[in-house]
Amino acid sequence: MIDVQDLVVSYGTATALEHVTLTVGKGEMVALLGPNGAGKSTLANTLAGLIRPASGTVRVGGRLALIPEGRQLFPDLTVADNLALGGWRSGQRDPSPVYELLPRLAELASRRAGVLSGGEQQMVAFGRAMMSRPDALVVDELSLGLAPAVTADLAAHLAELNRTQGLTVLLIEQNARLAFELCRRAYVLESGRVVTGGDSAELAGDPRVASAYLGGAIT
Amino acid sequence: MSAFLTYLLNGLAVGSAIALIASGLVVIHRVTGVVNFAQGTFAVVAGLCTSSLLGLGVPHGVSEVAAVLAAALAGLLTGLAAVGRPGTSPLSSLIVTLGVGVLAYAVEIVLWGDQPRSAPGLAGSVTLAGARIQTQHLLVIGVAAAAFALLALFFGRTYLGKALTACASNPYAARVVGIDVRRMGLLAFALGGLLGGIAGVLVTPLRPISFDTDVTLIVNGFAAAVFGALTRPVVTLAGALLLGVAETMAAGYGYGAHQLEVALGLMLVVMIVQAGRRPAISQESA
Amino acid sequence: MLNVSGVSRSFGGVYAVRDVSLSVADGEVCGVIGPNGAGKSTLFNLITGHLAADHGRISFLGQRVDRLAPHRRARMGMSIVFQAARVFRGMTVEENVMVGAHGHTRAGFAAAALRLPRHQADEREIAAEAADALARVGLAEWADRPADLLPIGQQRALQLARALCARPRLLLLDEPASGLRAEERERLATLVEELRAAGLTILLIEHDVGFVTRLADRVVVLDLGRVIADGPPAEIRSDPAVLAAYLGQAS
Amino acid sequence: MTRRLGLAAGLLVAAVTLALPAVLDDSALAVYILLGLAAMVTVGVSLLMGYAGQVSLGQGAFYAIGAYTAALLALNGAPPLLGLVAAPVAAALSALLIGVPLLRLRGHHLAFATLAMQLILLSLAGQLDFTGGDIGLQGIPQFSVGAFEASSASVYAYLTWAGLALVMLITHNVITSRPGRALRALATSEIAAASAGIPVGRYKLVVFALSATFAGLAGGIYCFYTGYVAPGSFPVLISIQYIVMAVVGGLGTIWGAVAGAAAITLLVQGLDRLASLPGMPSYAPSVLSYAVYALVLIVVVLFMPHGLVPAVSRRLSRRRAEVPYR
Repeated sequence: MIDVQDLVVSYGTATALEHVTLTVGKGEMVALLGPNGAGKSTLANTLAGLIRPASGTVRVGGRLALIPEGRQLFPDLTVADNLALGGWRSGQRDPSPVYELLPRLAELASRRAGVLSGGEQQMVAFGRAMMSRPDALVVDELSLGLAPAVTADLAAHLAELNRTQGLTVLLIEQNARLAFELCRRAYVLESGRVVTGGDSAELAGDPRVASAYLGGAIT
Repeated sequence: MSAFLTYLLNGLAVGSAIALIASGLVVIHRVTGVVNFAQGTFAVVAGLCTSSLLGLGVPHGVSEVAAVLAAALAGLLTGLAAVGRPGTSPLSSLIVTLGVGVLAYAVEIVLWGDQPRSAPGLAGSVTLAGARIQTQHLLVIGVAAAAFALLALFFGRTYLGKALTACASNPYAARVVGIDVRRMGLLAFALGGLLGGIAGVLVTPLRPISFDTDVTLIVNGFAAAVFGALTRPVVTLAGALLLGVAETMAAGYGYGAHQLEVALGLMLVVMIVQAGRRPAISQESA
Repeated sequence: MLNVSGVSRSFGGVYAVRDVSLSVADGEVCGVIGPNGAGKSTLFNLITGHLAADHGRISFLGQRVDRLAPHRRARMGMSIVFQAARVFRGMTVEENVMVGAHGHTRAGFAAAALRLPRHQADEREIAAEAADALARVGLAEWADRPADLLPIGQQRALQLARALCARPRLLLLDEPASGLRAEERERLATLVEELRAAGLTILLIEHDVGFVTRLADRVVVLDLGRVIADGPPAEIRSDPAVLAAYLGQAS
Repeated sequence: MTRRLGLAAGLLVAAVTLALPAVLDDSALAVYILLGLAAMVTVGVSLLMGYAGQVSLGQGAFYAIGAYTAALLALNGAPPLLGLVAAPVAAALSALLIGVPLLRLRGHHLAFATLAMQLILLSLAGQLDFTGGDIGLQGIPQFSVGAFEASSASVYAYLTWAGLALVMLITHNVITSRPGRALRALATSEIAAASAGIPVGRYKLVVFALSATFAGLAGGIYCFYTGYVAPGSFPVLISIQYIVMAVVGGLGTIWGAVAGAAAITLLVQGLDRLASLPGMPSYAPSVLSYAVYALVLIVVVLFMPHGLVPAVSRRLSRRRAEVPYR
């Protein structure tokens, strides 16, 4: 579904991604881990067609939607308008299917997106992406700045869509626990390169990954 | 009292024309981040077109609409030059619009010469509560009010209007959902041309227009638009009306010679007071 | 050294910082942590003078500073490393650092325009201090590069060099670890440890709990604009109020 | 190597500058003088915009203040030298006075405010009695120092270009020093600059006054050279033209300001000559100059966004860098 081969992206003289290769099969959920500045968001933007690669290929078999880092809503518009604009590509302007999926959004429909809580905004961003009826979804930092309960709720929705509708998901995360819980397979990106990848359970056992991504939390 | 009312109504008419120019500036700036110094040019183009078309015997109504469309086309062409090339910075775009304004001088002089031209508008005047006001002035106020109402409807209610607002609100997110931000910028320029054109068509019967009238128009429009921080249409409208009334009152009460100083001075004072209220950190994003 | 007492600031009726008191002693590394939206940035801006407090007082080196402009506080010895990459564009790395010495040098426009001896003396002094500061943060070989082309980690180091060039009494770091790679974070932590060993007083505002508890002698925890805990790192880690605030938060 | 080349280039420029007044005829000298005056103002604009990041759409006002000050003093019997010294001083003082409220504004607001200031000043000059109203002031005596009177245009040419050299030297010295670094810093971030101990407000005011000083000096020379001043000599378009010159030449380079002023002045003059050739229609001069001027502006801004001087010097340095590898 998503096939990235030998991708290089640079900004001016600085290289953000160096020869990145990764694949996500149809109906699969795959995680991409990495610290800030590793190039995760650059990859997300390249997949969404917002950044042109310097070399390499990106193939997406079907429609791809992006939930960008930091939600990136239209703060001056209402939730309903945010959702409606999510259907710009697909031509679907009526948000009711998304309200069925995420009933909470129906209650918020007439509120301005800028005044919502972080969790509510993430839900709007999720709904907005679903408005384009995507075959594949790239989620950039789902958990960023959210309470665990809210993250768990959104993650459950993602997992359900993946199970029931076969939605392909690439989950870009710093929260390794969440990523390993949700996805069976994961890649680790550092300084613009894929440094390791494979089965989530194996990666979680890798001492290097454990120290870099599972430590540091206050527990 | 009736003199005061007369000045007030005339001032509102002057202000309405300024508001139309300013609204074009706001629309363009909101969507593209560019201050369009060719905004006065759109009004001049429309005014000169009306005068020619009417002179050729084209009936009222048709002439005006055609002139406004010509201004919209001028807007689109300006947009192509200013934001058509990817990676043009807002300052570069601003200077390009200045260049377009000067280029328009050349075209206008070849087509229309350098003498001022006028066009007939609505004749006669109306007496309201003892104040006499020209019918054309009332038309200006009415059209401006209608234009602002339609703009509010367009941006607030239509899908396309919301997409334009989205580009202004968060250009990155607009690209994420697939909106072509550049094309929306061109649309904004065309809309700005349309609004400038309406102003030009309305003003030409009141005061003759020549190729360099755009300077007066842009200075007044810029003052009102900057007053509304180039983004807020309602504040811009208020600023334009304030400016129009201040200028007319200054002229009416015998300070005609100081009309401009009074109006501009007033805008300056308001702006400086506004600026003093905002902490610096909120004006500078990292 | 720094004393913040009963400081509040609201925006549109909502308190971002409410009745916050904290103090930083001479030679101490004090950490301020809190989840997103806890009021860390607002507190930082109040201390540095980029925002005015509604209530409360702030004193620095025994002198009340809450009505002083930011540049006056800077000249008293408050040096800042911003979270955002506020490097000066269009200037080299070295020039950026030289700006840091502005507060303790005097040559003005006239001295510069006429190339008076005072200008020459100041320039020599500034250049020497900048070279020192660059060497200290490991940027010496980058001195002639345009500053805005540096990667983010080195921009942070550059800001630190600029702050050191100002001969700081108190170093304020605003989320210094955010956006950094693991090895950059490690290098930064080592640098802060060196500065602490050299006796510099540091106020560290951070989102990353691990980073703060490693470096700070004392930690102040903010939540919803209020101080909910204040003590040594070990105590803070087990404080139930802190756990409650932080566990409502993915780390 | 680069240093010696720079020195050689500088000497060459100086020699040509000195030699030109001796060989040019009066009409060419007029262009030469106006070019120098425009460059003087433009260096100030470049300092203000390119280095300190503050926009002024009203620089012509300070040019006018300088010209009126020198003219009024000279007409009231003061020695011309006093007038010439007073012109930049008056411009600087006005800038300090006007700058205190105006420089609280930023970006577009500041641009509008400076434009409004010039419109207000011009309108006042056109109405007040002591400035001669719309007709302005005429019969300004020639510039003189003691018994020496500047009777020929070449004297004004030397005066202008000496003034320009002084202005460039001062600007160069300022930007490569402690206050200059502070200005460049506050152009990026006033917050970070203040946190480095820079009194941002005061520095903005001083650089505003300094750029006004340059414009005032140019205005002083202008009034003695032409012998009259009127509001019509200082239209708003002149202020915009200075910005265009600075941008075309390259913002943030001193030589760019001079190159931009030269390019635009010569272009406009050349077009004037071309349009007044026999057989051209009566509207040709204005149409031709507007059209070409506009097209050059648009093309330079879109395709050489950093201006002429940086574009050329980058190409040169690239070529030089390539040599050792061949």
